[in-house]
Amino acid sequence: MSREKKEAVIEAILFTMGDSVSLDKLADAIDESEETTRKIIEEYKNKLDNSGRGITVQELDGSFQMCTKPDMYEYLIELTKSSNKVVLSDSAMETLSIIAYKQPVTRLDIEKIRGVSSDYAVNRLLEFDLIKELGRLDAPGKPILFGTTEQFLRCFGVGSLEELPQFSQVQMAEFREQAEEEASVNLGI
Amino acid sequence: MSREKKEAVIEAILFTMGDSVSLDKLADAIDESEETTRKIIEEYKNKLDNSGRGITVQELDGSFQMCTKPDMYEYLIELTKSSNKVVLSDSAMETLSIIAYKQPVTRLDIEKIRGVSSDYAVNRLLEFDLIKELGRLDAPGKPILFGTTEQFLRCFGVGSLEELPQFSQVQMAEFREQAEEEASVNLGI
Amino acid sequence: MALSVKLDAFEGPLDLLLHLIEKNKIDIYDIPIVLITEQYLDYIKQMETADMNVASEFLLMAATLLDIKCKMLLPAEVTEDGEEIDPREELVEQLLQMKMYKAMAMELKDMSMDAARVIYKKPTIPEEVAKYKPPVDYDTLLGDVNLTKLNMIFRETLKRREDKVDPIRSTFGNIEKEEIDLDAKTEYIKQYIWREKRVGFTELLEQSESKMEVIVTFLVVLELIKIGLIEIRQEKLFDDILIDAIKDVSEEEFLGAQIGDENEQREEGSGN
Repeated sequence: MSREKKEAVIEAILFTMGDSVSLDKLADAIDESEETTRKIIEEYKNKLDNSGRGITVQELDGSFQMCTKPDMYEYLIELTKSSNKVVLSDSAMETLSIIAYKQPVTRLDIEKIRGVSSDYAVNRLLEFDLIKELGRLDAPGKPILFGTTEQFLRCFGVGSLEELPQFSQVQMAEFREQAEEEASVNLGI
Repeated sequence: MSREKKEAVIEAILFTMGDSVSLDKLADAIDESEETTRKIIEEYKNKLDNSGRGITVQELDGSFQMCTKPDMYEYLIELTKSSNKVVLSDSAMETLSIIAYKQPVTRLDIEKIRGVSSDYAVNRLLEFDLIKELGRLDAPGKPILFGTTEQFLRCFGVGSLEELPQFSQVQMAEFREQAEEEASVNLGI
Repeated sequence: MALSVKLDAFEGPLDLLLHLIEKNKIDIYDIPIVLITEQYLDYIKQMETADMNVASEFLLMAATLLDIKCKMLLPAEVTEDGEEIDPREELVEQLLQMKMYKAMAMELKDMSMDAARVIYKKPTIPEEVAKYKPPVDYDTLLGDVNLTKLNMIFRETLKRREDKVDPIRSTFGNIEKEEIDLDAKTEYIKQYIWREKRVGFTELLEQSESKMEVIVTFLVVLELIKIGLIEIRQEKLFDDILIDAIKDVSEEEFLGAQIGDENEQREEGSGN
């Protein structure tokens, strides 16, 4: 199979499946190593991205999925009426950010940080397929451990957890500075 | 909107819809006459067809639909194949061994031995043509009797069921003794 | 100091505390504990919530603040290295974490807005492909199981059954386990509360015939509070606890609500 054909096969598969397809399956289909397959996909994605096309390929934790480019949105929205917009309450979003950054976490871990029971938020997130059970912690009561899903990556437009914005020590220090500057009123205690 | 962008929008729309989209809808989306839109689509289709791509556009009675090229078929099949590389679970294997040695058996017989419901395992084995229905037992509810198939013999390289390794009454008695010993140790007697 | 913000606006005690700190433009690392405690207590006084769960969370925080206040009046404790322990330390850590995740949540929200502009498509697998059933690969299916191994598996399966028969206890007579059907009990209690609208807890318990049933009744009441169908009040210490059906829940919702759904799902998930 020529290199061109391999790219064509990957295109056909990603188009047909619609959903994300794992690298090993794609590699199997074109009878190549995962490494070479990844290279072919990356090249193909580059081509799509640099030639004014309407579609592209998104990596999701070692899987790949075909999707439209963001700037096509306004032309599509009326026609498709499909939207993967997540509308989450602030408390669900807070809970989600804790799970995203601290996974694997238990309900108790989340509660400790938020200072309130987060059962409702956790259930909503499970419902939206943004988080999933990862297993159970080997501790009394065997509490469930939660982590984020592939749908989470899709909804936030990142290919893997490493791409999430990091909260650095620098930012923490900035926070502190800001707070100190804001402390314009001396409360004298 | 540039000509390139118009093509991109059409691509994005055809991709998202998956289904066929009428010419007038496409023309609306890029704000062009149907005539010009048709030209753009034809040009786009030509590009796809002449550059070794995996997808193409098909006209269907004044509508257009994105689809894979016919020669991609075998690779798509390959993908379904690779997802079917299954291995029998331990519980299915246990169920198979019970059916092999105690046939004809009912689901209830199997459950009594395994101590758990074995419907799923039985169905899997039926699906893989390793066991089959032999008839029904003349008992309340007329339960189905299961036995192994010719495929089973082929898989294990035996000509008939008599060739299955047997185990003796002596061995059975040993099992029982062992179990009794273990149980009394557990109870501290 | 008049605080006009409604308590409902706060997710919990930490949230309220953060609000007070931000409102006063105070550095988190240097919380004037006395002032904040006073404002906080002021707030709690305004609370008109009958929800004991919520109230207790806020009260716990108030107690923590007062505890810190006391410790700050006393000579500072010292660590083994001779460093002074700031009693506010733990609280500061908690507040910072909360602040950090709030910031992250905002960032995630922005990201999700951008990501929502990308559209995916449903699978359009050609029918022939979808229908295609590949021949079973028996080598993979059976793995390394051969005749000898199949025989072994069978023996092990039988042996496991033998193990389960306890030679001592299997000679005992049957001991009947008292079965209380949780679902039936829930159904009964729900119907009862819905009919009466207000029920005394003792009244519910009096209908129990065994210790087990009392426990189950208690659990069902807890669950009903948790899923928001009822609320409980107690006028004063040792009074009967009054159970009220929540007013804005419709009959359908009330009687149709299931308890313990979560557990069932979990069980289904772990089975094969």
